[in-house]
Amino acid sequence: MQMNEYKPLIVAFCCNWCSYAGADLAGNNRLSYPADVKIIRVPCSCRVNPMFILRAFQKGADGVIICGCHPGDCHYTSGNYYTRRRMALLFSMLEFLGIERERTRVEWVSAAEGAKFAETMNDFAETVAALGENKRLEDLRCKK
Amino acid sequence: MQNKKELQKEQILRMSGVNPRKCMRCGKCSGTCPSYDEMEYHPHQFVYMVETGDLEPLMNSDSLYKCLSCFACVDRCPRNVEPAKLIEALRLTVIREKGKNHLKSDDIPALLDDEMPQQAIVSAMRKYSK
Amino acid sequence: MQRIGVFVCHCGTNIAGTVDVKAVAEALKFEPGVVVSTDYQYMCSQAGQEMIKEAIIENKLTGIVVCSCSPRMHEATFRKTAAAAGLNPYMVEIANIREQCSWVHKDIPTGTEKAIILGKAAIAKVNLNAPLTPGESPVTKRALVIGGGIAGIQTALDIADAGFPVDIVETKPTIGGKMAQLDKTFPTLDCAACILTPKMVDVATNDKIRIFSYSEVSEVNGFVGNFDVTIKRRARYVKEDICTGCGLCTEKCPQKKVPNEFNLNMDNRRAIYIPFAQAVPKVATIDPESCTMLKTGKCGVCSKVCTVGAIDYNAKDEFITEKYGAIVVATGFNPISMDKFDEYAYSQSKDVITSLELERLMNAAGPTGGTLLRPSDGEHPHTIVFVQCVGSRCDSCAEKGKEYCSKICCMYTAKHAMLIRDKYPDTDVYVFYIDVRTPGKNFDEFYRRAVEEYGVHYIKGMVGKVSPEGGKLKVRASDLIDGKQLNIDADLVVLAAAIEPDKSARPLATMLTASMDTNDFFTEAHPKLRPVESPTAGVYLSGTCQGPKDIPETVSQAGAAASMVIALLCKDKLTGNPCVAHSDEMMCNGCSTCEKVCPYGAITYIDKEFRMPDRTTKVRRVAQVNEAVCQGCGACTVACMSGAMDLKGFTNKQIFAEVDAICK
Amino acid sequence: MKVNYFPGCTLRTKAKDLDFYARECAKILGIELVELPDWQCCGGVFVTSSDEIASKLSCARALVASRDDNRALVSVCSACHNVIKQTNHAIKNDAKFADAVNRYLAQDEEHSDPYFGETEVLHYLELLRDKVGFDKIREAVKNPLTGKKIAAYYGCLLLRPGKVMAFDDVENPQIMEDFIRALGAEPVIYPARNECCGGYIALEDAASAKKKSDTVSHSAANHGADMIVTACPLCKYNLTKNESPLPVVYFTELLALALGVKENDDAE
Amino acid sequence: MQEITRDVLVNKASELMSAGTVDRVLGWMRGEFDYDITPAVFSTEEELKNNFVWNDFCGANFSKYLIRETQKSENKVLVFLKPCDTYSFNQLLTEHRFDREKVYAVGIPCNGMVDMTEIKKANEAIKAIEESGDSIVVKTLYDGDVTLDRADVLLERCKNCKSKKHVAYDELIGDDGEIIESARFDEVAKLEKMTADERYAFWQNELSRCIRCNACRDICPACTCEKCVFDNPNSGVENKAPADSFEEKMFHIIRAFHVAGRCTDCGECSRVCPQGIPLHLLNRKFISDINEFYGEYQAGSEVGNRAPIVNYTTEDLEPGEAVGRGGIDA
Repeated sequence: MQMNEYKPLIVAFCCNWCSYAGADLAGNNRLSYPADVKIIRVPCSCRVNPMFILRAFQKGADGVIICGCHPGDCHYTSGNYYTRRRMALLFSMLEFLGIERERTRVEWVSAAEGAKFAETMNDFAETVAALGENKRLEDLRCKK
Repeated sequence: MQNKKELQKEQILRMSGVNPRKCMRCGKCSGTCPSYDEMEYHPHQFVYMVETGDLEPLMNSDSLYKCLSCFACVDRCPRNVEPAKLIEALRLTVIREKGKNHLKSDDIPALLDDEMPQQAIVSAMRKYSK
Repeated sequence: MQRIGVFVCHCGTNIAGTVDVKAVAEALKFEPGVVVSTDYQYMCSQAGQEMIKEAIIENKLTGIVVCSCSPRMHEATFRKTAAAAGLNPYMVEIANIREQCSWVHKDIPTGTEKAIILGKAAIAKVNLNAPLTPGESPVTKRALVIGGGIAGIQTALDIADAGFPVDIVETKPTIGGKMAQLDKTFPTLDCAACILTPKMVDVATNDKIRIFSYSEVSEVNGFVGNFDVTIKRRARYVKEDICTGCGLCTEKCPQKKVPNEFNLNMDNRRAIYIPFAQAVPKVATIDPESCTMLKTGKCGVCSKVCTVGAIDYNAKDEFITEKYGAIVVATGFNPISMDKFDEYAYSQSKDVITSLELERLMNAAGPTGGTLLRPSDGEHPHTIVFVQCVGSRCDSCAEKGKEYCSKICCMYTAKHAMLIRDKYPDTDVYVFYIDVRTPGKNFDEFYRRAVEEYGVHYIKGMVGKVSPEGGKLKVRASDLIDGKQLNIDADLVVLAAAIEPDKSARPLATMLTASMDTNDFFTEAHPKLRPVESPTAGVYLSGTCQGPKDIPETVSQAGAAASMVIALLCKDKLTGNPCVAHSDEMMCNGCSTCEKVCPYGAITYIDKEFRMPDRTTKVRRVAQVNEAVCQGCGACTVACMSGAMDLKGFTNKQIFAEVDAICK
Repeated sequence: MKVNYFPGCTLRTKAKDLDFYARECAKILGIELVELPDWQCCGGVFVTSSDEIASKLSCARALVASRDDNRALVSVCSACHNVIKQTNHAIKNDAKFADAVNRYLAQDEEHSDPYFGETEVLHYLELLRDKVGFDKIREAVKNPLTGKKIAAYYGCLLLRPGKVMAFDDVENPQIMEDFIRALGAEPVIYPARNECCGGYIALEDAASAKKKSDTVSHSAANHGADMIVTACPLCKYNLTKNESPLPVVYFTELLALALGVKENDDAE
Repeated sequence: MQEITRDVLVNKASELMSAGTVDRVLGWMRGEFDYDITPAVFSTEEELKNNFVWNDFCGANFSKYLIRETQKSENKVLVFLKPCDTYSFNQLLTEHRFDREKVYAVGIPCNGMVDMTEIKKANEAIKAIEESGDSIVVKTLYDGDVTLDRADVLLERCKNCKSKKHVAYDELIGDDGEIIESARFDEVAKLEKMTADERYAFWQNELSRCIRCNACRDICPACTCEKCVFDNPNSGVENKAPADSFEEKMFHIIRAFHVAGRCTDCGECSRVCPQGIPLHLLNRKFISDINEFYGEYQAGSEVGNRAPIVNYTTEDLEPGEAVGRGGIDA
């Protein structure tokens, strides 16, 4: 991979019970992923409001990923099912507005899947890096 | 060769709409088949052999023409596998090949009797010939 | 403005190896609200904690950020530290700079940079933290057990044993459930009645336990620790406290042709009846559907023969309301209907029976007095065919049967086959199976004994059709191993019907706001770690209402459910998780959207009067969160469009602040 | 009540009785059977393979015509009914298949709007049960068949595939028994009533067909029936050809007898 | 022209008022021009007689007005509902937004409403407008009378009318119609067929014209929050006027998301947008996605329906599968 200056900024919302623990496990096993990934802990993926995602983009994030328990394993039984519907609709809408679909992702990562967490983040960071800077949701803001 | 076999299997699955992986090998299809004794390979074997890609012996077997399309296996299968549809797709794959008609129209007069309904003849032609 | 202290942990070299901790502490010093920022070798150590406490007191801190390992590791530790220094424990935030930073990144500049950002995010959040106090609610020290089978009985006995009063609600006239109908139990072959009826007597004589038989739950309100339950006591037309259970009425009743459901309608009972000799409570019940007196007003024989005057033809359904701290669901199962499987001729021949019917035919108290006789002609059957998995393991597209394995059939069939071969050695017994599943202590040994010692013919294959012809049942089946189609002339065919949850479970789940799966089994709070709790706080699961189970498993689950209940009832007050949803009534539309996504039924609506700026009042419907029930998932906060619903500890503003800090 | 009628080839030749009495009885029961002007042979069997299009077009045309007439499509022959019903089901549920069929039909000189399975497909027995009602038939019976013990023979085609045909419970059907009761006779329930007669295998392997037919006719006889009633010419042929111990008649003949349309000639 | 005349409605309203069934009427009133029709509350028969209007410009959907109006008095208010209005009416009832007992709803048939912007596009200095059958006669200062085909100048939502059937009413005037197979998703489909760049350019062009006047929000019968999240200083996204173009996008995306599953596609947002932004396309995108992903759903078709966005099945499609499925190719 060629070295370039551009580093994507990625916000990862992780549910406390599965994915945040998965991220911890990736750490325990020293499985590396780019430092550009910053995790925000939420009790459940269903706590993630579309407004948080848009705000992240507004403030300069290049990619936003939401991680939750696998469907059927939600600590709160049904939270991730709502996440699944909300994000399916939101992502489809963003695409409708011409925003690159690769900038948003939902991934189910269990507390046991440290390796999957690291792989997912590597893959996502690479995908977002290939897209380059997020201009579509950010560009016009006061042209600063 | 391997490739052709894979292709053929895929085509059979597409034609029949059957997913042989749903089979749990209970054998109820064979337990219910009225033509079991006339067959060399039995309904559950059809499903298994298609899944493993072992198509040659099936396509060369007379068992293809022993199925009555009575659909008892389809309705009684607890896994909704529909073996009869799979057998039909195999049979079609064979008879669609040139010169592979199982029943030739020339043979028919000899098989008829006065009472034989038209329905039997057209049905047999559909099942055995292209 | 908050006064925030930042404490950066080295964790030996775990963090300090890849993160320049001093630089982090230095950088965070200038964040808004930060008054002190420092680093230390091991923050979680006694000395580290002391350092934090001193800093809190000395600097009058209102919030702290600890940059250390995962909050899953030490959040609780640092909350306690804060509390010890007089700071609200929820004013603590952790920046995870070990698992999610130092351990996954290679070089110091990268690690340091990220650690600073994570620290800033935590500071931004703690700036918006508010002290939280967990809510408290009292606990009613009484439990309700719904269902009086072995699951309900065991749960009730265990709870009562700990000294708490328990009520059992049972729809049938007696407790005992399915186990009371069984003959022997696997894998020990001891008689079901011999082990069950003493327990039933224990229930009857335990002064902590009340039995509401012939009753059902009609309404549930309230929440964990404080349920209000209305129980409908159906009129049994016999005064329960007066009836001695002498049974004279059940002998004299002229209405003799009522199908006896206890014997699965294979014989008859009277219109006034006691289901079986060891019934608890042992009192008679009049079946209003069949009683001539209740239908036409003419008869009254039972009333005449009753020496204690227990008969009351004017009885009405009664409703009682009681408070409970915990509710245990033990509603059990039933075999599915065989209507959709008539290839086995269940509706065409009396000699095609289900396994539960076979239990009654082999039971000494059953319709044949324990001698195995064909229902059609009362002859001894000489060839018996067992069909496994009837309606179990069906594909959903097949539109009949259930997708799951009913779990108990393999073992009870082995039991039946063994008992028959033992008692009637001249009988040929065939078992058609798809798989024989015997995971359980002494289970496979048991099944092997049926094959090896008792000579039961186990055949891998399924029965395709059963045809009643000439007094025999012609069984057409496949033998997959021999590659043959078999035709067996059987005298009796026994179907291992799939089991399904009792029909009362679905409406009950709605009343309890307890979730169910697509098969109507109750869902557990966590499939592995909280298997006997419903996700709805205060509701526990016992027995087959949660999934197919055999007796030993049911009894262990019943005990586990009881211990959960006892742990709850032992408390005088319940302390909740303070990170719960909260509705801002001024903003709430009362639209009911949040209620729909709440998995716990924690949201209710009230009409509330608001004073308007112009001094008029206005009544609006607004949402209220029951903090004792809310588990804090936050589903409602996103469903709420006005933003009235927010989650304490993870408020919209806090998360926005974290996003902003990270993206800056 | 007007319905479209698809008689089928066999009813024009070997099974004229099945057709004739169906028409005569319909008149009495106030049903107008409008024969489709251009019907073509249904093909005898439904080819289940989804890539087989052309052989299903004759049924599709009959279905389109009935949709355009806004009438249900009725047949008497089990085979015709089965093929038409399965074709309709495939058009309704398989968008790819429907598309292919509609492309073919669009090439017909006179073609109609695309078809998506709107037509109601009924077997004559369903017409009697659901549209006329067995109670009305009971009232119309002039010569009740009292004392006769009749074995209804469903065979395969009326019932299976159960999800498509939706004719009755596949394993425990009642419609013919109810029909027999309406005519004043006593139905005989026997296990082989939904088993196969051997069907078209009569051409390929007569011995095999005989085995199947024997199972059916002997089962009916063993259960004490006087006669077997069927809706399928091929069933009737196989059972009769293989020396059924019982007479085999079409259900329309039985209906005609009870309604007084047909003289009781006691020929069989 | 509408098939029911003004007089029929005035008579009906007067009758109900004098019978004491209602004491107020929600109806339409002339504004500054013939075609500038404004909603009004009539409380006397006199007012009704003088000011009530019913013509091709009575697009306003009154459902939302019922929230405030029913709070004002214990007496019933009469509301006239066109078929599309009844869906909003039901949706608001589903959300418990007003007391059904305080409303007397009269369903009235609708022939579609005329879009004044379309007429203005072609004509200048309009003096008056006359309706006659299928045409509209525009009287202008310079060009004299211009006759337009009514069908050409209907509001977009009326050209693609989804239902002539009333799903709620106490009383119906005229005959009820049917639900219509409309082409209302065609425009969405057309956008979906474009490349991402084209779509981006399209929306950039449209949304950049937004002046955040909030008319779309204020008219929307689904936007009935006591306080909008964008007006609430505690929400973290308070935003009275956009500081940058992102915030416009955020506003419209979030607004569409908040009404997803609740929007009945009444089209009021686009009708009132002074900048002519096709805002209804955002709502329709959500509706068509919901239909495609979770099965057909029409908000407001029945009271008490549970919207797909507050529901789920265990077999739902994954968000990764969702993109590209809503008609958009990879």
